[in-house]
Amino acid sequence: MNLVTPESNRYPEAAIAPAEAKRVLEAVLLSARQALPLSELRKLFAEQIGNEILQQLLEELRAEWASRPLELLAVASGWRFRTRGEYLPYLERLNPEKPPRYSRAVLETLAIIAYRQPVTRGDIEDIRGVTVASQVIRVLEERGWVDVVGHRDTPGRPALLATTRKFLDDLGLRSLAELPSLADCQP
Amino acid sequence: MNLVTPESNRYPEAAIAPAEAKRVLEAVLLSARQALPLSELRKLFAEQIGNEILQQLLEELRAEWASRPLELLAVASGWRFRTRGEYLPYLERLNPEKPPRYSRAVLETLAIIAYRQPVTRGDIEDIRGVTVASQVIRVLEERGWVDVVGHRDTPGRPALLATTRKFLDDLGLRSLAELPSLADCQP
Amino acid sequence: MDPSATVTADPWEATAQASLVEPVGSTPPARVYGQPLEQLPHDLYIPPDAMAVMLEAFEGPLDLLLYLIRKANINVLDIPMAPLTDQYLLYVEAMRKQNLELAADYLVMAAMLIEIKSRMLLPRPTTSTGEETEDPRAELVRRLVEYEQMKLAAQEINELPQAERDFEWIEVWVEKSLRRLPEVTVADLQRAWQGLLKQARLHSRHVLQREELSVREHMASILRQLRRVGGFSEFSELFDPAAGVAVLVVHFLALLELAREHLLEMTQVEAFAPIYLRLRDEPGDTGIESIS
Repeated sequence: MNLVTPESNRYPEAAIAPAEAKRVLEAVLLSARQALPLSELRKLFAEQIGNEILQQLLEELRAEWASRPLELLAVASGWRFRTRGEYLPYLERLNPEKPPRYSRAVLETLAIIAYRQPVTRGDIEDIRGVTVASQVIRVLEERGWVDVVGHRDTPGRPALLATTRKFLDDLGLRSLAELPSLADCQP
Repeated sequence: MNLVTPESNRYPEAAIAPAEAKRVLEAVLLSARQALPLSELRKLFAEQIGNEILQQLLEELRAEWASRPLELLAVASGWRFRTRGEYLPYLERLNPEKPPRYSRAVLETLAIIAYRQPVTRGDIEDIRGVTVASQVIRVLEERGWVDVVGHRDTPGRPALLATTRKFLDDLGLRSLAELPSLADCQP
Repeated sequence: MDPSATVTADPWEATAQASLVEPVGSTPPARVYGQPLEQLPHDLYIPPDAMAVMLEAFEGPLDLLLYLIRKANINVLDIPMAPLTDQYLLYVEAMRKQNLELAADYLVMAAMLIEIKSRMLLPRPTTSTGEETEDPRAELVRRLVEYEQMKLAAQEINELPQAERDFEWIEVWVEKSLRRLPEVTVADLQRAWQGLLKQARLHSRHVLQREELSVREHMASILRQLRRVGGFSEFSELFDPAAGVAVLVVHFLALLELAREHLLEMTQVEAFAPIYLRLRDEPGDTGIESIS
């Protein structure tokens, strides 16, 4: 066996062949239940591989997976594999748990913002006849469906809420004009 | 009004190329929480791919992984990826807590339940010639390898014990028929 | 002979001088397949100090009997009951002398062995049809064989690769935030709105027509646009002539509505001079809210 391989030049101090080290990293990262920091990964090789080479091996591994259904990520707490987002719909098909639903409060608030925008929280409360919990607005803001487009020039300068482009996109609408007409549902 | 919701856009097309179907299988099997039987896997493709082709794709996938650190395995509850044995020493370096090894009492009790099921505790005691401590049965029940499948219609209505599917899964077996055959213990 | 003199560290190691075997040897020497039975106890002798270890080592009387039989290379189908029983009793006696709490199972087996041994001494009775009754050892043999099978099977099962011990199942991380969110359809919104109407809390002014809705949409987008440019813009910059007359009209109506609702200010120094629009709520500082 030729010991002076390009690999052994690139990874001088590694006692384990780089290709094999990469397989070990792959096996360990695929079976880990949480992200693994470099300090943990170094233990795999009895500290024989330094951070720099480890990082390089991980980058190579990431590249190897670039067109595969998992991605290798460096997150805050270390490295871990993650299933690519585009495969989630398939996973969901296997777990046909009841799809989560928004509460009536959220849906009504969203309807009011959609049809009456821009509106303040006060406007929503007037229409619904009840106080609107901050949580309700926050759910819609976090979903990226609603945001603050200004402030009404009245005492307290309440925020004016409107629906976003993402709201239209997610509901498959080209514009608000495509929302169902309300003419046929008047009392 | 546009009736096409983003969800229906996101959903996979029924007519899927075999290469892509294999990537879907790979993604799903790598991220599933348990082994997946063919009946579940068929749901991924809206029942558009039959068992035979599915089986073929899985065999191809298994072959693709033949020289990689995971192996795709068919066990009692279906298909699942697992780490190859040779990587265990590395995994142990990260998690030096040795899994408990079972005592002979536990292993013999397990063997009797596996080969003679369904059996009562009395049956096990008859075969082993000693009292079976409750602890021994409990260890196996807590591991999820053994459970009560009924009661014998004799005085005291003793519980009938049998091995579970998890037992087969955890040992990488598809059925009880794959258990090692019993030795011929005549002279 | 003093048994303690032969104590060894390894309980499985026996010595030829083992005195405990003497009583057996002193009985008319039995021969099993040509081997004098004295051979059997060699592995049998258990130094008293090792007794506790032995108790752990054997899984019970059947395990002990199997050990005795296999070590002596005895045919399990033709067990010499007398020496086997004697060996077994010596073992049990030794345990008792050590004041070890003797498992009842060992005593039950002792009784069974003695019973079989004594039945072996009697002429075997014949049944009414003239056939010989079953060998008194048959039941013991059956149990020994079955136990040995299970003992070996347990070893084999233990050698199979075991989840968690010998391998890990793969369960790659699926990001929670990517998990499904509630789905909302336009029908849901319509229903929610209808629900509000049914509560009769809406005045007629709240009931909107499609045209009004367009105006509302443009109101929001103008606010956003102004925000993006710092809350201040020239009137003409808010209009895209390419959008068509209908859109321009709606856009203009939205501007007027915003002005009417005091959401923006329109200023013009003199006729035909540029018209400037200013958000009423933006005293200069922008960028507090992130507008995408």
